[in-house]
Amino acid sequence: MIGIVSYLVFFASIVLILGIIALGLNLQWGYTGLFNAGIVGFYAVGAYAHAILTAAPRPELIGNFGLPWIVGVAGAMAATALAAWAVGWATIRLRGDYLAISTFGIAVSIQLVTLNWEALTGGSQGLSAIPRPLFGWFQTPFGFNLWFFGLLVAITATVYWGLERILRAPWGRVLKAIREDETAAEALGKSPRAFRLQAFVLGSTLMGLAGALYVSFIGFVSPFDFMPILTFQIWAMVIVGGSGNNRGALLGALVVWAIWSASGVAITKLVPPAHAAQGGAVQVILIGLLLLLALLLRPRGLIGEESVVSRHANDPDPLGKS
Amino acid sequence: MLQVRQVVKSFGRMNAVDGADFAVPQGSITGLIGPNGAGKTTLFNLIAGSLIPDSGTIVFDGQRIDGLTPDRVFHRGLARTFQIPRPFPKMTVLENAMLAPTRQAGEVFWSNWLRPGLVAAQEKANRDRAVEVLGFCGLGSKLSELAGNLSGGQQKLLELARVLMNEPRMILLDEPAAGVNPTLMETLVDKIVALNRRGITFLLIEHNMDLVMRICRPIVVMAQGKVIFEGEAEAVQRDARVLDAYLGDLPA
Amino acid sequence: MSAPLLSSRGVVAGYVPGLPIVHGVSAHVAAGEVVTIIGPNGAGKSTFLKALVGLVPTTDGTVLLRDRDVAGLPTSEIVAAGLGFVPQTGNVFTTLTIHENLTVGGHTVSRAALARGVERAYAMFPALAAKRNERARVLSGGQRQMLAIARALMTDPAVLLLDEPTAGLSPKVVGEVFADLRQLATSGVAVLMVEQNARAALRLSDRGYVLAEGRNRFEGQAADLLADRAVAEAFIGVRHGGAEGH
Amino acid sequence: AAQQPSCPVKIGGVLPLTGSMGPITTKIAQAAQLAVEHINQGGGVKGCPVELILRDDQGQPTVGVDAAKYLVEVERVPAITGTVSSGVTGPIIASVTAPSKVVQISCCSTASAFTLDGRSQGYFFRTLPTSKTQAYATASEMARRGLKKTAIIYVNTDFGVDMTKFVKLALPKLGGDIVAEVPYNDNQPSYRAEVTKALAAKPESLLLVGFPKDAVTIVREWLSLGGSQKIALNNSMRVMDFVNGVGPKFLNESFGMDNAQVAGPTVDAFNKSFQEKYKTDSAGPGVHTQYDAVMVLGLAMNIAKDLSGPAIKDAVRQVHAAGGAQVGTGPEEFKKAVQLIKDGKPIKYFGATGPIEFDANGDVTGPALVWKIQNGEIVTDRVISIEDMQALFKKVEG
Amino acid sequence: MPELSFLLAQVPQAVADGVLTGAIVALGAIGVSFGLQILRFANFAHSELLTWGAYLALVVVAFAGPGTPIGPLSFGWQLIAAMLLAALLTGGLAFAMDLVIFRRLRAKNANPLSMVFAGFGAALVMRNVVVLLWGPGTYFYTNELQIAVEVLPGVRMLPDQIFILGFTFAVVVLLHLYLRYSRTGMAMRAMAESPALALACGVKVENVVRWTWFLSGALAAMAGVFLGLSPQLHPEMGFNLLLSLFAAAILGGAGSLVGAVVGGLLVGLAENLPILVISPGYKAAMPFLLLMLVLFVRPQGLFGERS
Ligand SMILES: Nc1ncnc2c1ncn2[C@@H]1O[C@H](COP(=O)(O)OP(=O)(O)OP(=O)(O)O)[C@@H](O)[C@H]1O
Ligand SMILES: Nc1ncnc2c1ncn2[C@@H]1O[C@H](COP(=O)(O)OP(=O)(O)OP(=O)(O)O)[C@@H](O)[C@H]1O
Ligand SMILES: [Mg+2]
Ligand SMILES: [Mg+2]
Repeated sequence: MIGIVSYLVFFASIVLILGIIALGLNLQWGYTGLFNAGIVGFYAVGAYAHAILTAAPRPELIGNFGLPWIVGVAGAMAATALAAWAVGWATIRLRGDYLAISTFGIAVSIQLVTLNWEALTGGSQGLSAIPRPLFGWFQTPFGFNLWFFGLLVAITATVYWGLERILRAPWGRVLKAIREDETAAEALGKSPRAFRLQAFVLGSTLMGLAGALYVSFIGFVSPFDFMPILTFQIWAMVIVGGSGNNRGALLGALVVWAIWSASGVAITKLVPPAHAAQGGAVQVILIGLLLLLALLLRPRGLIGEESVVSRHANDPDPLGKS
Repeated sequence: MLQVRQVVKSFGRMNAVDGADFAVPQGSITGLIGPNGAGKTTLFNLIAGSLIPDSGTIVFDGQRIDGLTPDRVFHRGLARTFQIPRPFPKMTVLENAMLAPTRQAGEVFWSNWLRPGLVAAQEKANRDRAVEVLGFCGLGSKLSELAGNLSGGQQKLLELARVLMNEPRMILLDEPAAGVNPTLMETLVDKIVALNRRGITFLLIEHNMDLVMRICRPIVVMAQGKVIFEGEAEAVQRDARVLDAYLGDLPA
Repeated sequence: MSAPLLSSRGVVAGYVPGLPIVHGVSAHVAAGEVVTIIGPNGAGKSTFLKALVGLVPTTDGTVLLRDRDVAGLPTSEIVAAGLGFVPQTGNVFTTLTIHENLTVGGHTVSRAALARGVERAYAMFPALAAKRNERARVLSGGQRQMLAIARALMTDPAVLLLDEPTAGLSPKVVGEVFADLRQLATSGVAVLMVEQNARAALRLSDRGYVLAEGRNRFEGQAADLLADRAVAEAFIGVRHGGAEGH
Repeated sequence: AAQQPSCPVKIGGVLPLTGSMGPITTKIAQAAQLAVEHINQGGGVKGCPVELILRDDQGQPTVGVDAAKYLVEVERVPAITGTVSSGVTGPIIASVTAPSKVVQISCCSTASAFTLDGRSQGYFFRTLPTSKTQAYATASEMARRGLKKTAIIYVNTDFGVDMTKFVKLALPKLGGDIVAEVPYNDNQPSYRAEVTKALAAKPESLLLVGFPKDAVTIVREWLSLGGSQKIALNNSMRVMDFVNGVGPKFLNESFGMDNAQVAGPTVDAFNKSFQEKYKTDSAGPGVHTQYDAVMVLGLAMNIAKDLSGPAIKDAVRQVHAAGGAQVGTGPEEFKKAVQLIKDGKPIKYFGATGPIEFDANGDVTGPALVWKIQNGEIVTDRVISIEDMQALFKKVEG
Repeated sequence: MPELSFLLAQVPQAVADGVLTGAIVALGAIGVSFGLQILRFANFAHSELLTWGAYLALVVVAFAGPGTPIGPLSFGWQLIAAMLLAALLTGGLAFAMDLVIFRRLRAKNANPLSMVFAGFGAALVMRNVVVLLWGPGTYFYTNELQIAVEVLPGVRMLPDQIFILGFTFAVVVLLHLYLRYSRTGMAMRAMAESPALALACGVKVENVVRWTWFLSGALAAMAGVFLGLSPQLHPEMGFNLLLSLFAAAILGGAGSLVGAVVGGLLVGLAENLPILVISPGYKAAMPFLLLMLVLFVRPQGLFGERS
């Protein structure tokens, strides 16, 4: 029983980390219409920044400063924000598919840098001696996981609250307007560039935060953590959950990740060991089918977009709805 | 108020605006008419900053505004509507209007964290004003409808409501009457006239001659990118070039 | 006058199931007739026209086109059966050239008929002929309107539905379009249009309907509607009679 | 055995059954299953049959970590075997097996960091020798064959990078010269660019370090563009898929290296039973080492006083105890081993890859063999004994 | 850093490699471009159509054999026949995909992103069904190994690749004419812009959509067969090309056929030229860096139109 709880806590922690990325993407796509296909790149920047700042020193590597966890998290967010600002500055004027493919390319480039710049990133070996916050205080991995889960809940709740504050407000309204019709928003005096850039940097910073949380949870980072598939998974979460809705993004993270890992359990239970290899294929087919089914049954996601952005616009109608 | 001087804009080999030159007197409702394809909308785009002139200058309130981005022009106090309406389709009518006011504290994202009280107060005032303006434009029953679901004419009204949210110093209206029910249009005309009395200058493109003749002083006529006439309403209907190019034999 | 080419009875239609916009509208138009529908913004006029061509699902009522019930048929079949339609918004293909717009408009007709149709369109709107190989995106608002009408005529429809055909057209072109529509009617086409330029449209028309809140409110001979004080006040605008000035 | 475990005894497995490693993993998974079968026919663990619960990591770290966590927490396995990609193995060690004190034995992950930096707390082992052994052996064979001007094309992973690093260290000292060094990223549709770049320096031979699927493309492009047929290959290419893919007639002058696979009776026995069971030969990356990984677990679990992680960890080093009686592969040998263990006698396991002896880090070292292609078959050319290897290490590292 | 003259000597071969490897990308990118232009979404399952095309042709080749090589080529007419048959079948498969998935989404007015991710789901399914049917291993159409001919001093090319380049060129010209001048072609473009208006013109929109899917599938199959010729088939063959396909389609300007082809060739060049001076470890990023450079100067792609 404790085993199942322990696994669920672990599982939920991963969901929350992915959920934070999904919230970042939802800010960019759901509210602003920015097609960021380079999620994994910003996630990687955050993860590596954190690892380089906090990991125990090793003579052959630049970095690995052994700084405290919180410095690592702050540094990771700052580094990602900076990277996102630079990327955004160059690409934010591109629309739709073009922005997507550019950010995708940037993510590929970042991943290749982590793979090839050995002196900084440890190359394909990765960085391993990454401390976990207060790990020493706990006797069992379960104790640590439980504490870290609590930490994640607090961080996710803060992020969620912070996002709702700014999104269900005039700022979020402008983002949505820009998403709907940039020209018209500009004609009303809103600078699309400035707002898009803000949303892009803010969303990417959340991805960097998630990266820092991920490495300080797992304690190891390597270039293989940042393959494009993760970007697709996050997208699937936002789409399945319902873009333009923060609760949808979090729910999507849960549902998609549950599909991804539960299908593995199901296959192990159902497929005889001799056919394990085919079982793997069946699992992926199952994932694909579930994704399709979700989209076919709820094309707008599990929780749809709300039509009213500002929470202030919802106050009792002074004219009594007429 | 607004001076357009020798402005040229070409698309490829064609000069859509070809040395247009006229002025909009402060406090006027200036009419801009001319045959289809004369370059009127293009001229609006040039004034509002959506397009950059190839040559010539545009001066608003003593300062050059050609080359500024649309949002900058807007902040100078010059607002415009679109001939083909551009609502934010997946936002409600109310929020379409609430979006319009400039300098909202809540548009700076950290203010929503740091000064929630101020934002809430502004939003409340903003909402009340939006309800009022929308009600005036005949959209009072559509406040929580998605703007994309409005009928063609309703979208035009929304377009107008959005600019009215700000009380800018000058408004460019591109065919406000096209597709709007005449009875409703009359109330809108009253509103335009009332706003004008309060000091807002209008430049108005319209093909509805009744409307133009009734409220526009002076009238500018464009054809093939050039200004072919600038003067009072009565004179327009007697001008041979205008009759030939624009009015045909229709005017009442 | 001859039997109606197009007639609708009790048409109920809407965009979202269970939320009709048009609540049982009946109208008819015969060969050689020009009929105008007027009404306030949001009355459901466009929705009604779209329901007639099958672009909006009808949940009740009949639509007879040459005695054939076409309600519920796919749009392509209704068009092939002789209905032409000019929508109010998005009425040209902006990424196609003028010429291609016309060709697509004549998608269902033979090559010879297509060539004839294109010639006729350019004769009707010389402004278009000059720009035949340009993309429709560059057209001004009025030029688009012309193209949309020309395109709808490509199939030689028996009945032509127009949604605010003169919105955005200059007075001179409005006059020409109305004259052309009259001419079309004379040649045997049934013309049914929605217009906000109500006075001018009714002057040209044989009969008229007033729609409000998705229902028939008034109908009758165009001249009678024009003369009706109540109709004028509510839907046509009383002050529009002439240039009264301030 | 102090207490009776609940039957069956579970072992966890994490392997990339799908994804880009999927093709080579099929056989690896089969080898693992075969080992489980042999263990069970040989008496199981402490009288219980063994059950291998195999999960797919899809080559994705998060998926692999989740699978491992599930195995450890929900299935409560005391030991895990896996996985292939170092990028997945690393996070599993760091976040699942080491903190939970669960033994992990990998068939295939080479990254040196895992066993060196102390993070695994001794819970991680691998049954394949470090890249160093293979690299030095390759360099010496190249020198022996007089390959002077060589281009290296290597896969840009920890394995390829390590191999190249050590070959570069060794070859000059043995009298060879590397004229081009070209990394490649796997799973690309074409490698013309890499090949062209390698050919530019007009090399007389090629050393290719990688995996079969991409290697087929690379070698064919290399040959098409006029590259030399003198090609040195790493262990992964010792599969017929590769040989047939390129075409055996083009590989007459090629040779390859493999770890520790001394041609011995225990190796032959494994090859034979694999062939019988799966109707296909056992050659392939990770197949032998995976079998050994599971067999070692089976033996260690029998030796361990209970089935806790720490006990198994300590027992792993006793599967090849000094002065022990030699036991080999297959059910009969396993039965023999179990009996020896019951009798409290030490054992010395010789596996599908020869003697399996873990050093202080949890790594194995061993002899190497050179293989080549003859009449369309992969045959062993010669064996480099442990003694020769040690001499080689001295020569290179001084 | 190698010296300049040495570098310059490598350029012609690298250019030739780039153009020739780019030809397959170009052929595949046409379908992607079709998807972007006419079906209005980025179809991630397109790469799986390449894979399926290749495997379906393999089935035919398994019966008929690859045939005696024609001239310097490595394959015979049987393979070409197999390719055409596979094109038909794959077209049908694409059609079926539309029927069971995308048509339903369209009917529900799903947003384009739902379509994209449905494509992604379909890709997972299709890729792994290949694994189930044919196993995870590799296959070959022919065991012949072509030796490159030296067409210019220092420039070697494979006859197969020259054939592929020529074939791609022919297909593009035909398609371009078809889209530009045939009435179905115009209807396709009209539908791309506004299905409702196309309906009002009497266009049977659903038929046009199906026809577009069929064409995309058929083109993908041809690209897939060529990909399989160089040199092997495996379940991820199409997937590995996916990014290049999208880079090419977008580089050229989404929606432009000629653009897709030029984009494909440029992607080939971008993979081959820069690594003369930088580490091939960064090769995968090169097409994207080129893409970003192009988009920085021309945000609408090379042949795209400003909107
Ligand atoms: N982006 C463009 N590219 C090329 N030509 C254009 C473009 N925009 C407008 N034009 C051309 O410029 C001319 C003027 O167009 P404009 O829209 O300004 O006319 P207008 O006076 O507003 O007409 P209307 O009263 O019909 O709206 C037209 O001939 C039009 O085809
Ligand atoms: N796509 C849609 N989805 C939902 N509701 C819609 C949609 N289009 C229009 N409506 C609603 O249907 C009602 C009637 O619209 P319609 O376009 O038929 O009006 P109309 O009479 O043509 O008005 P106008 O003269 O302004 O064009 C409006 O209230 C509008 O909000
Ligand atoms: Mg205009
Ligand atoms: Mg309407």
